[in-house]
Amino acid sequence: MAEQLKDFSLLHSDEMVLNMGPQHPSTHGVLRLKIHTDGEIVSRIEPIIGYLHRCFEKHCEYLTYEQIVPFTDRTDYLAAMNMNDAFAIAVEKLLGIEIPERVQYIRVIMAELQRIASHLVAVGTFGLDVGGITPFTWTIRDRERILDLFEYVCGARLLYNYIWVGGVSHDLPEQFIRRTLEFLDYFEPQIDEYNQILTYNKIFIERTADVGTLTPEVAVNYGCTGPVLRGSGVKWDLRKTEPYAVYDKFDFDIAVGDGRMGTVGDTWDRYFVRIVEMKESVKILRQALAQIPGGDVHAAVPKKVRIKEGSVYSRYESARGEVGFYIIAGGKDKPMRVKMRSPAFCNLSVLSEIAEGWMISDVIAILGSLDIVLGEIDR
Amino acid sequence: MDYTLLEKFNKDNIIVEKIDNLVNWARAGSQWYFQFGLACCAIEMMAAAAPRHDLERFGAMPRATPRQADVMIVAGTVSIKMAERVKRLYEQMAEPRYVISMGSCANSGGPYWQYGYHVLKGVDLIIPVDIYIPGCPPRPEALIEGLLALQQKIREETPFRKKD
Amino acid sequence: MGEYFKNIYSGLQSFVAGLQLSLHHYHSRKKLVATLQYPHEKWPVEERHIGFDLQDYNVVRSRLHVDINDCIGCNQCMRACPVDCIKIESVKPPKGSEFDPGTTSNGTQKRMLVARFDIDLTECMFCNLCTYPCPEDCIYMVGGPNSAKHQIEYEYSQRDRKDLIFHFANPPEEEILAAGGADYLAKKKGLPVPEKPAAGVAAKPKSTEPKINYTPVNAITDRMTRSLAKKAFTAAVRAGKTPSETAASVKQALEEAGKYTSELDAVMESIGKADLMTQAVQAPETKLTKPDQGGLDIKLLNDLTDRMTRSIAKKAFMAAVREGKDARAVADSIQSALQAANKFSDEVKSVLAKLQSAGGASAATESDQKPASVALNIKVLNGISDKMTRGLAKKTFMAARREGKIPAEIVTEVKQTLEDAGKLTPEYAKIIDSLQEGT
Amino acid sequence: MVELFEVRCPGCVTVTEDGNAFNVQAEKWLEVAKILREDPDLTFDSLMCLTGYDKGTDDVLGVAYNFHSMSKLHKLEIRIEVSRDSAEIPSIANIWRAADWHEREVYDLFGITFSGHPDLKRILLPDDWEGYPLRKDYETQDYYHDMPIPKDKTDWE
Amino acid sequence: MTSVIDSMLKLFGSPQAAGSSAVSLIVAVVIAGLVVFTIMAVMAIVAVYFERKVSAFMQDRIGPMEVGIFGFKGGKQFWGGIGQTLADTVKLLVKEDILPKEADKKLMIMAPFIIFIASFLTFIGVPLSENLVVSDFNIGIFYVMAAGSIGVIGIILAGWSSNNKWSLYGALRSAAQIISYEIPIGLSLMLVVIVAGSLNFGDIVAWQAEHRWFFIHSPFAFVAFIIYVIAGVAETNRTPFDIPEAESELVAGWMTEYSGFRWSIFFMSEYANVLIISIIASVVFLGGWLSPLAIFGVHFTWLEGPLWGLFWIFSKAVFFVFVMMWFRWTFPRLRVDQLMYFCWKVLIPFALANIIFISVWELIF
Repeated sequence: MAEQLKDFSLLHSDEMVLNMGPQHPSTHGVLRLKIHTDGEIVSRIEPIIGYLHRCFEKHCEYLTYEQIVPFTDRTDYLAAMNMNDAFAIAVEKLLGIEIPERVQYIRVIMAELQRIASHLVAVGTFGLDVGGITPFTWTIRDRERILDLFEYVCGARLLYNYIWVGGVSHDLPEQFIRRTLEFLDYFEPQIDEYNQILTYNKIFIERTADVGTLTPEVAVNYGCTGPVLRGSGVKWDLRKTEPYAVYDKFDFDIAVGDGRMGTVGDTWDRYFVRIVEMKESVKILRQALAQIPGGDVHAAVPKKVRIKEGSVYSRYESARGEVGFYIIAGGKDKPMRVKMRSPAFCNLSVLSEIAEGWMISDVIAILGSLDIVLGEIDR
Repeated sequence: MDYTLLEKFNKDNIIVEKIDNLVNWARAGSQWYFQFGLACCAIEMMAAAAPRHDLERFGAMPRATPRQADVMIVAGTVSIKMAERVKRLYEQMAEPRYVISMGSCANSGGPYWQYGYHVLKGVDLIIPVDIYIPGCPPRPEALIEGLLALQQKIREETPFRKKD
Repeated sequence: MGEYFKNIYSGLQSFVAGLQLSLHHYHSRKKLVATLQYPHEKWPVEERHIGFDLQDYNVVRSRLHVDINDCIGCNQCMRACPVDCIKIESVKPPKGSEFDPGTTSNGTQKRMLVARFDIDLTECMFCNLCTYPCPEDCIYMVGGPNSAKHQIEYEYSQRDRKDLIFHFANPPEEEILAAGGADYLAKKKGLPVPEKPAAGVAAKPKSTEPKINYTPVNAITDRMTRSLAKKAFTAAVRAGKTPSETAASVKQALEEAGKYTSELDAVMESIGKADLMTQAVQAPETKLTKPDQGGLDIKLLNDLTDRMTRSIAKKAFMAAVREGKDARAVADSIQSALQAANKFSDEVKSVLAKLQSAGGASAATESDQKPASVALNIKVLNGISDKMTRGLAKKTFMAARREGKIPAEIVTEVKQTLEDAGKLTPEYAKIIDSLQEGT
Repeated sequence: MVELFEVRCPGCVTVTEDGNAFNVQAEKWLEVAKILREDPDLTFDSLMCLTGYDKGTDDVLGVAYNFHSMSKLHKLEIRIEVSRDSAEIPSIANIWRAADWHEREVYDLFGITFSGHPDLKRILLPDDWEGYPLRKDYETQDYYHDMPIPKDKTDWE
Repeated sequence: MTSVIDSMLKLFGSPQAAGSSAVSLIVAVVIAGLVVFTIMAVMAIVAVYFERKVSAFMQDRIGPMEVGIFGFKGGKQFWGGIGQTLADTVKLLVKEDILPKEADKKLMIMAPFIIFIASFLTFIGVPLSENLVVSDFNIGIFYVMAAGSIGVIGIILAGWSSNNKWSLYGALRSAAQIISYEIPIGLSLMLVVIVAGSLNFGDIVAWQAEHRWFFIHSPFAFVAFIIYVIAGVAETNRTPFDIPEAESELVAGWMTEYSGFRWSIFFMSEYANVLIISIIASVVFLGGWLSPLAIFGVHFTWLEGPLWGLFWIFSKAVFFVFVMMWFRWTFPRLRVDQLMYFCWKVLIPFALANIIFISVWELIF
């Protein structure tokens, strides 16, 4: 018995491959993480995607421009209004048509409401990943009120097909502005409630500060955009640096991670950037609702969108980052190729870089802070 | 169509029920649904579990493991790569298991039926489905109505009588 | 050390703040609970003021509804639908017939009878694109501003997927016949068109007349020239010209349009030689890849109720047909495929029997060059207890039978594979031998 | 911009006909990429988007790169066209890490192999999928792991 | 403090008669066992319903409403759905109970019963009222601590035998957690023993009757009380220490492979542990069956009887259970190494220092 224990090579402890499968409560949808761990420490992560590949780009080859709009909703189903807006702006740039002022204002209002709704889900599910179940229910409760507003305007709760090429499908109902202001007054104190229960909670700070720090160079190199990039201290927001629609008329500032609770660019910063961005969106909404002009909404909606040829790449700041549409016109009313550059696709590719060396529960926290949506990654 | 059990108990409040009704009532009353969010319908399923449309009122508690779940709500598009996983997870569920196909994508491939080369045209090609909920995505109320329809279907079952 | 205690103090402070907040939610629940108890309180509920009043919604996304007597059958919604889930078939009454399809609610005179208006709500993506182009506003989503006609309707989940296909137009058969849709009705019922001239209806179904043979003209590649050539070709044939005259008139028409190129000469003589009319239409063969299969038709598999069995059966059917096997071999391969997926039920057996009898008629005539491949009974192999060996044996058995080997060869081959897999026990060998006698 | 390239590497960059992009031959691409990255007054440090396209007419597959410089705030689009059957482009994954996954996706959907890529395998589709879906001449396979792909609409057509 | 079993033995005839004593002993033990089992079952059912309602109200929604007798009654009435947990248990009883093929069948079957036996044994030592304790040990606290720690074996068994990576992770994590948090519990209970001078629950409560309740006896006793509560929460795997069955990470920890009746046994013994921890806390620190008015020297005779003792113990225990649920729905989850750091670097040093200070305090006063 004694000599058997002498050579400890018997007790070889090699790495264990843990399969956080496509069905897992905290992978925000159908993402599979192949994790090589020894004990709790993670040595290598390989995200495997493609479980929700719905052939969006193949559909774009067969459908006309108006018919693609509802399909863009279904890519990023948590920020569907932003996707509609991004696609509409890209096609309008290709068509070269002028959009009436009122439509631009309506699109900014819808985009900012959608950004708040998307950040609410991001904050809620991040709380769920870290263990706090109550903030999740509170954020979804407040998000229901935004969904009521969207339903009031275009009938649908989640996937709207509201922003068309050249305009919007319906004008704002007359009670809309009053109800949105009502919502904004209700919503601002709620953000402080989230801060009280989650953001400044010691255990939450303990779990997220200094975890998975993303340096600005790596972020830019991997093409990360949106709250993930701003969390690392890079002051880059398309609404400010490359203003489209009427964003240059409003004054708001870009929320940037400043390493308040730990180093710059850690999980807490990426989370806190979203909280501050919600406050900024409320500021934009108040200004937009005050200055909205009158006018006909269907003025610039073309009867039939026909584009001879040409190609365009247009960028848009959605809730998760920079959504780009590269469209090559196909001669008649159908595009030849539509490529959607998805922000979550690049943000996820950073996971294998920043999550190595941490423990499994941290991988979950880091993944939650990246706020990915699988519909947009797999397209 | 009276959904809740309230009316049933009010009429004859002496609880003398055959063993079938008791088991059916228990199974209908506590449908622990298997968190199987795939795409946009998963967000509406989350909204259904959230404060405004509270699924917990019907005793539906989300369970993360297939072993402890009774109802598998397939919410979203089942892609071909995901289909084998769906089938394996279904087989891992404990026996009196039900499947609700939520949304057009799970019903029959939905908007992706024509050119979706990577989309499975309807989840009933791989697992037997009990209730189809139309909608893209269906409202949370539609999901609750689907759960109630499943409750009705469970009540009609006869688990203990021989299948003659 | 100070930092250690400060750390603990700030931690305690944040805990107390969190606890106090959730206690506040617990106590003032009467005010803060935001639940709409669905089966009892429907959306939106004025009293709890969670939603808004139904009337002032712009539009509502729920179930599609069609007021069929307003529909003029213009197919605008079918074209607008990105998912093609609307299928409309309308019957155009012939010129002089006195059939009056009626007028719509806002007064436009309808010119055709909409015989079929199906919306497949399992494919619909509820994007509302079909309601905008409709001239009569007869297709809309139920509820919302038009709630006067219909309350909001999102509670229609079904147990069977077929009930989710809404058939909005089902006119009685007499009305379709009155509108001159005899051949449409026949096609829908899947009967061969010519045999059933509907009793009592004078109109002669036009479809049996000899039709103009366009094949030579279709050889022209460029679309523009082809349509021009076709127009000239039909005009010439209608005028009863001989083939060479039609060729000349087509050539002349193309030259005027400046489309005539040298490579069209080949087309011109082909028109000259070919006969202009196709003979009367023969009995429509089934649209199967291999016409020589006779009555063997995939449609017979449709009455398998369970979707999964049907899809497996069809897969095996197509595979067997692609190898050009006769009806019985096809039925056998379907049966073994279903058994492997243990989906084989007596209902399937009856369908397969029908399939064999339909195919049997042609199979008998076909010379049976393969030695009568005795229908070896695969069930005998079920006697093998161990699952692995049974699967292996069955696989080799099917493969061998598919190549049409004679029973003796099949038996040896099965035994051979079990041997080299080291699974052949004397007891299994006996079962496999019994395969031969026990056929 | 064009004259700067003439100085650095003659004869490898031509302006496309619609004027807003550059055509580069596949062989010279690595060289041009290094210039784009290191050149002080270019510094294209972020790759915005990498798109594969198939014009469908002549048998040519193309890849369009969109670059952007965070510091200089100017943008650039580069297109590379390769023949359909021998589609081979040098990979820039080790210059811009963002290209890593995008190139895998273009390989997955178009079949353009990127030589020098760290691990080039399918990213979206399952590994044993035949064919490259976004090519114009792609027709869907009937069965994948005996699951029917085209919709069997026989019972309610 | 006479125990139930001794009183029953006297009931069934004198203990000297050799023949009858064996039979009556068995009968007495069986009856006591059944009584304890029903208490645990009823407690589990009520606790699950209570927990779902409390969690719902803290999350601005209403818990189970539709199942059971008092259903929907208009807008503001929230306490419906009584039969919900009954429906859950009946459903779990008739659910298929899967044992995976590669799993180690025998161990997997044994694991739930070991955990159940652990909480069952501790119930025997725990007093419910003045003279209502199943069997009165003069080493009360020591026995309860020992019996409580058997549960760890069951957890590791369950995690290992279900042959699933997740459950292995969950089992090892929870084993580390429970074992390391038993030390602070032991130390804080030892403070009480030092001061009260005896291990028997009855004597401790008697001591508290003369002096003040233990948790306000001295500042260090209050610190011991806080340490006990925190360690108690960790002992029963509840948030913020619920790492083993962390839904978001380990799917369901060591219970992943269990379904149906076996899983309900885990569920029941978890809630039984919660009850045990809160009853011990109320007995040892909050003066068990003494009525709170005693602190202010007000003695109502009609408030002193054994039945009232039962009422006071249970109200204090329910308060502790509510506090544990309150923690669960407010705090996020700690990481495993933070959990260990908190136990070894914070709780245990405090507890040791406490022992020294309290003994000094006893010398002075």
